Amino acid sequence: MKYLEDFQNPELAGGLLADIRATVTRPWALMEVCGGQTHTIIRHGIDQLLPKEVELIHGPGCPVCVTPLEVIDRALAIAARPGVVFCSFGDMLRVPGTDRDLFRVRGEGGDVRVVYSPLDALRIARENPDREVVFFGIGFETTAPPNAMAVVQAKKQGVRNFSMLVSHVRVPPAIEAIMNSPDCRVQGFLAAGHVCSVMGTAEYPALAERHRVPIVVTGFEPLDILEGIRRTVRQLERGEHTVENAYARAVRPEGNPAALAVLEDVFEVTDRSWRGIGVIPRSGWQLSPRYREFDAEQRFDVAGIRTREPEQCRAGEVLQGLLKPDQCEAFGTTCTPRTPLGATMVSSEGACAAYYLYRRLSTPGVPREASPVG
Amino acid sequence: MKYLEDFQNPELAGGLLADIRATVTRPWALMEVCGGQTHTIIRHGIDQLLPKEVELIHGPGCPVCVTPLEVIDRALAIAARPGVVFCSFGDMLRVPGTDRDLFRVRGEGGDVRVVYSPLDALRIARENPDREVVFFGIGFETTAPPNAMAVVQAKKQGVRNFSMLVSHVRVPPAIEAIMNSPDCRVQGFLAAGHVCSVMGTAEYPALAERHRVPIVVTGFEPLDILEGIRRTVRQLERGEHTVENAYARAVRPEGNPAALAVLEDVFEVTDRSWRGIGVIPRSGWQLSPRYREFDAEQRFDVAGIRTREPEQCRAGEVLQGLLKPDQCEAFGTTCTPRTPLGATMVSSEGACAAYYLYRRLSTPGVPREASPVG
Amino acid sequence: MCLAVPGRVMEIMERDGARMAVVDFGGVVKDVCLEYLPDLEVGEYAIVHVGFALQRLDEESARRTLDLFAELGLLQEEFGDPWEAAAGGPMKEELQ
Amino acid sequence: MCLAVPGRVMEIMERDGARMAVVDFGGVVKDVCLEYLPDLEVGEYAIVHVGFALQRLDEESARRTLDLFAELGLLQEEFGDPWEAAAGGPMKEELQ
Amino acid sequence: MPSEAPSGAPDFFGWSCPVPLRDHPRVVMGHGGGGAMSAELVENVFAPAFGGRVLAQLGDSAVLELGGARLAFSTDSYVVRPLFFPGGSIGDLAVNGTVNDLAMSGARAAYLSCGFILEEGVETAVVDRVARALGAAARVAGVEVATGDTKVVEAGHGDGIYLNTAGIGLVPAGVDIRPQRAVPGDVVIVSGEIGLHGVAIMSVREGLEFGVEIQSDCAALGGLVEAMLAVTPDLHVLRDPTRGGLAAALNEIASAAGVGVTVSERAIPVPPQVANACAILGLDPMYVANEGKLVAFVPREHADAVLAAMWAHPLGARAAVIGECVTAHPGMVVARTPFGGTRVVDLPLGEQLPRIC
Amino acid sequence: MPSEAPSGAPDFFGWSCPVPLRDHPRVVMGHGGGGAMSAELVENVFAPAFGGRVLAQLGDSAVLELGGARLAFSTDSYVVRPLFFPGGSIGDLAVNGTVNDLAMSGARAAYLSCGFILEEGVETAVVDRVARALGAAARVAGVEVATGDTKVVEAGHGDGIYLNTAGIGLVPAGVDIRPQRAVPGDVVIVSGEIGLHGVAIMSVREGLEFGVEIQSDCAALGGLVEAMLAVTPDLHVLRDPTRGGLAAALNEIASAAGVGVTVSERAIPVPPQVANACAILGLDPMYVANEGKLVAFVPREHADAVLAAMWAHPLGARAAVIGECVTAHPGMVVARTPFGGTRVVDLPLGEQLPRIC
Ligand code: SF4
Ligand code: SF4
Ligand SMILES: [Mg+2]
Ligand SMILES: [Mg+2]
Ligand SMILES: [Mg+2]
Ligand SMILES: [Mg+2]
Ligand SMILES: [Mg+2]
Ligand SMILES: [Mg+2]
Ligand SMILES: [Mg+2]
Ligand SMILES: [Mg+2]
Ligand SMILES: [Mg+2]
Ligand SMILES: [Mg+2]
Repeated sequence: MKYLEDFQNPELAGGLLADIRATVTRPWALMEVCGGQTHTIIRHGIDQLLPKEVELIHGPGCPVCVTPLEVIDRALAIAARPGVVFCSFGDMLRVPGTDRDLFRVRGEGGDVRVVYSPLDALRIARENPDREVVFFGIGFETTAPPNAMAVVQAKKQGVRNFSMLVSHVRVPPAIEAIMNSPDCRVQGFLAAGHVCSVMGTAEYPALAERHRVPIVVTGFEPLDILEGIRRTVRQLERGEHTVENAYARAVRPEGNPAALAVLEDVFEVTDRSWRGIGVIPRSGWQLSPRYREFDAEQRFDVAGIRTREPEQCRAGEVLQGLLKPDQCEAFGTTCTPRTPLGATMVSSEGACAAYYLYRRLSTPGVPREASPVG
Repeated sequence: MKYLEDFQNPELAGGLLADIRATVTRPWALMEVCGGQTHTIIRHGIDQLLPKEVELIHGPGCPVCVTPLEVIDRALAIAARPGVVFCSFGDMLRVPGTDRDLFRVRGEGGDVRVVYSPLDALRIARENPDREVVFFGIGFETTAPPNAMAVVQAKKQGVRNFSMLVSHVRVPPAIEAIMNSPDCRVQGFLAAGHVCSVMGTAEYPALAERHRVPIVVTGFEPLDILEGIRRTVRQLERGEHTVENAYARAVRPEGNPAALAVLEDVFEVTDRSWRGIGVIPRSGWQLSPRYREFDAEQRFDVAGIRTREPEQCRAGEVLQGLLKPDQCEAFGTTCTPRTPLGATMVSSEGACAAYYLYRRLSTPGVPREASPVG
Repeated sequence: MCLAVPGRVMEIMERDGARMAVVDFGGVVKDVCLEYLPDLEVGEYAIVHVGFALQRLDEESARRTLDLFAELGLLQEEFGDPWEAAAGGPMKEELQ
Repeated sequence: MCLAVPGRVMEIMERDGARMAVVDFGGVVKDVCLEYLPDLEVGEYAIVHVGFALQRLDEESARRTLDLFAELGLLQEEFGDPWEAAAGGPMKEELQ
Repeated sequence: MPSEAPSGAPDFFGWSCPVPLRDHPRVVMGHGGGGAMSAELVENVFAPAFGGRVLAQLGDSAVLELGGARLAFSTDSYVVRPLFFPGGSIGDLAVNGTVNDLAMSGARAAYLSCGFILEEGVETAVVDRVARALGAAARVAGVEVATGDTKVVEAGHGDGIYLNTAGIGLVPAGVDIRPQRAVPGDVVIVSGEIGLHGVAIMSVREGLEFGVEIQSDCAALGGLVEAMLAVTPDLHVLRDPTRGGLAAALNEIASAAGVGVTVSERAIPVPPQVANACAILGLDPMYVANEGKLVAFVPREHADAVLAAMWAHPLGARAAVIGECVTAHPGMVVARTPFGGTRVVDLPLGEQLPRIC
Repeated sequence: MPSEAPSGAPDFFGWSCPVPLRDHPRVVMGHGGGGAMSAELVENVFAPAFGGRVLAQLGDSAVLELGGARLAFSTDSYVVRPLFFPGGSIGDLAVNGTVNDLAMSGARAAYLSCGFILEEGVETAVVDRVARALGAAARVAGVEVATGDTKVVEAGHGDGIYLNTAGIGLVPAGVDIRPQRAVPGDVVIVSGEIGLHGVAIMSVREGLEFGVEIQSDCAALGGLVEAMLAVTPDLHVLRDPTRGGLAAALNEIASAAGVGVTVSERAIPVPPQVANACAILGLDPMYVANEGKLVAFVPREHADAVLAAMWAHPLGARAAVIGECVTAHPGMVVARTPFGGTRVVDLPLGEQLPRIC
């Protein structure tokens, strides 16, 4: 489609690559924050085209990967209740909780439905007044406004059987936390373009300044990624650390004011635990008191569920770029995409899952996951 | 099984038939009151064995046949409601209401279940506290005590989501009505043995005396029927009209006192309409005020449903022995077992259905209802 | 109407506050409610309808009735074979 | 994260009290909520995520970016073919 | 099937789409009961839609030519509940049902296909048990599962496991067994006691549970048929009286061949527990399903020898002559009762239900 | 399928019943997705239970000998929702799916069986429409519906209509087409644009509705395969990339033959609407189902002629070479991206779901 294919055109990649190659003089470690960007990089093999000096570290920008285990377990507990219709984006169905996933809950009789939009969950609630309909409200700042709107509409329409299990996270505190990590190797960031479409770029200059790190707002298509890399490398080579917008067609400095107003109304900032990383202060949103009645955690009294990550899993270090997945002992043995220990092995853009595929490619001895279907 | 096969033994029929043949001197019209007896007669071809002087008229003793159209329509209306589990004996599922039957309601999404016993319906109610479970309480005095017990237990156990759509009928008022019909040809009755097992025989002497008609309490196996006929013919030939008990192994004069006490408690006598016949005074039971809370008609407000029989259907005359089914214009044309107009064409022991089969046998030109299954 | 069959009580118990029995119908065993025949005992026969025992079956009376039928059979010879005289269906021959 | 794609507004309407649009994504048409871009007009492009238009797409800016990429392409000749220099996967030949 | 209704009589076969089932805008259970309503669906919907020359045979299986071989081909879906019952499981049924349909054309089943429709949430251990039962039954029947398929439907749809099998087998030379070949004079044989499968299933059906010391007769009849064919290849009709029971099987044959069928009720082997269960539930054993029995229409001159061969086979030990094929009352089945009366044994309408009266 | 896992590596194939699916005590949707989980079910449950020599071939259809003829035999159940979709219906699928599985053995389908599982309450007019679609598709495909069966399940079970078809066809002499025959050097051809069926179905799926001007590619491929066989009987592998899409088909072949497969993404024909629908939903067109496409592994020396023959057939007009069979990375499929990078195209795990990220 227009403005999508244009930025997937391999004919135009040559100039960008050439410019990067011409610019780079020494090794740089960049982090693409967003899982969508990771997906593009792997899907198109972008990393294989870059000069060896440019290393890409996959960031924690995938809600599937970072939704904390205890929130997953709460989701599973709610979804398993009779009388509940549990609605979720498709991504979350295979994410393992402590002992099962949403697929398994559905197999055991839970009414779990995949929706495309939070408004679909609201419609299901209107159509099933005798059921409690719970929407799994996960995601970054891009998904938060749509989810917030579902709650606003539920209130406006008086849909009392609708509620949301909220686990929204915010990108800037995560960048801050990564940079504060003593082992941090990241020297430049490709910021998540769609997050910035909503939030604008006001939060970044202070970050860039404080950590003396270039931050380039980057889109999601292959050429966008290359342009983000090109601009970051150029800053690094020049010793600069400013905020640049390489995704100007969709990002304005002020973001989307209408969305920001609704976020302000519906949510309030809270500390949030990131799966495999730990608690990051002020890194999440929860429903504000004005909308607390739609909070599924309260309605179903699951707030008490506390869990621990499997000790073997080192996804936190992986997500922070401190460890390569194949340096994890569980990798490829007890932890595979079929039996993931950490969320980074689940998501198609998770760093561990990506490495698993590649190691299999370079190491033919590793067994296939399965064999032909009859 | 013992005491069943014994009374199905064809070796013992010869003496009974010989005695009837030896006794009879002129034509007699007897009515077997109960549809179960009709079933035995047709199933075993008893009527074909009798001397031509003995004519059997099939009585109205089949609850499937006589449950009034408006009650069926109320059942259909209740069964079609969301949230209702409608439980019925299997017999009633194919009985046509004004425009459909319970099978059709089930096909359209109603939760209609066949139960073997009214206690099964009560169990379903206990197991589904969030559904309204309605039991279709039809039948004569034999079925009334079991159905009454379900209501008693529901009250005792506090099962508030259980109710009963009651259409119980009583045999003696029907016999009275038949005898009062100006065209009545019936000269003797085989009374319904199982009804008498419960009710005893106290109601019959007055009837026999008033109408100067022999009444012989008769069982349901082939030999029982023959014995009932034998005793009735003997009385008729002798000019007697007393009440005899030809089913002494299961009928005592006092009936079942425990059952009578519960019937007295749970039900009260009411006028009731018999399908195809019309209203017979004091011929039915409804829930007494003590159990009115379990009355499905009240709970679902369907008492207002009033209907009219198809005008073509002359089942009333058939049921009273005034008309042979094949004298009905609709017989075999617009009315067949597949597309019954009256209940007598539905029930396997209904007079019209029975005639339909036999006319087909004697008239090979009448088409089959269907052809082979792939 | 009123399909009811004789069965023999094998076992008596209490369930959901009601008196119940396991009843044998010639090799077929079903649970039956005894609320209407509370003094029915193991070994006795009763007439059962839609899961309820409704009347004790009097075995003595049953035997007397069957005896009567057998006696009547003796009369048969005096009046000839009623099978011959029967109206008869469309099938005349008896098979096998 | 945050799969969002550009689509063109074809039609605007009101549903359940919310401003909605029919949006064309290159031959694929879907209903989209406009509550966050209430002044979006028919013919304009927007970035859409989980059924919501989140930001107007600036066509002029898009064109400028693509022009820049094309310009950079001209530099390529000076520095040689980057395909040659790429790390390369296990497959070397290009098919067809 | 051409309509033969005399003018003036109601014309049940002259309906036309798009309102094929005059009286049934929606499918009801009876359409699957193996009786008149099932037949109407085939007659009015499937036969016209498929227009097949072979389907029009309407037998248990189709006999067709392929690559010079004469093959029998048949399919059935299995939706029985519960999945496991006294004497078998849906896995056994899925093998034996299809093997038997092939055997009813005189063919020995060679290969089966097997399609599982699984409901999300069914225990894999249950799937495994069913699969192993199916595999074991196939080995007993001497048939190979050659190809398969699995689909999963969302929880709340399906019913744990539905199974479909299709089977192919070779029809021996000189064998031509089909319902249309029944002729007056044929002797009607049933291979053993009837009603066992249906009663076994009912005994474990939810809400109807009763104890009964019988098991489903579920078995593969290929060997029995081979033993019968060894006597003479000229068997006229074989039919396994499954859904709709003996009554449906006899009616279908009478109707297909345009002959009358008379049976003696006394001659039909009904085990006492089946008779008693039927007495309690208000059912007629002739309408109750079997899964390891066949009914055969055999030329009178071969009847004794065929019967002897059946008696010599474990699955035919209680075989009995139950009636004959007559010219009277064409298309109808008439039973002579033990009392010497007669009754029409009608094609069942839909499914059999427990009655109270 | 023997396990070939090196010692020390996890052994996915050494599980034993009664806990065959280590991690799945219950069936989940993924077991029907045509990917790794479906394969595990076959591997760990069905294959051991049935123990068939033929089933072990694990192809689209089994090739077997019967009465001197070489037959292909295949089955599939169809549980698609909705029953009618742009470009077809469950009736069309039931014919074309099975006809195509036979065609993938080089066989021209001759006869189909057809089993309907109807849900009580489904409109008879709907059954009729499906039956007529099925009949019409059979006539187009030149296959005869030879035998059938109908079952009805209670309302609330089933899902309107489930269908099963099994098919048989003759395999021409000299033809031996199966996944195991892929060898390095083979050219990989796809017969046309991919993803049309899956996107057409998704466009009308409840809760996902979108408008798109494409239709399912549902079609019978028997004629196309005949045209290809006319060039050379020595086609190595044919596969219809249905559930799991091109990715599953290529992985299955790579795995069965122990060869590597490389494809060029640029060469794979993806219609723009399919690409765009996938972009919106976060799907990869290579994993989306097709119902009228095939992928062929053809010896290099015949590739041009086969491709020309495909172009001359209406169902192969947009056929394209998309890759080749290699000795590197055995058992794996690797795609070269338009940017010149590479990526592993993995066997899908279960069903594809719309993603947000
Ligand atoms: S390989 Fe598995 S266990 Fe190790 S870090 Fe990754 S997800 Fe965690
Ligand atoms: S034949 Fe039909 S219409 Fe006539 S009386 Fe009997 S049931 Fe009524
Ligand atoms: Mg059969
Ligand atoms: Mg069959
Ligand atoms: Mg069969
Ligand atoms: Mg398949
Ligand atoms: Mg179910
Ligand atoms: Mg295939
Ligand atoms: Mg197949
Ligand atoms: Mg297939
Ligand atoms: Mg069948
Ligand atoms: Mg359903």
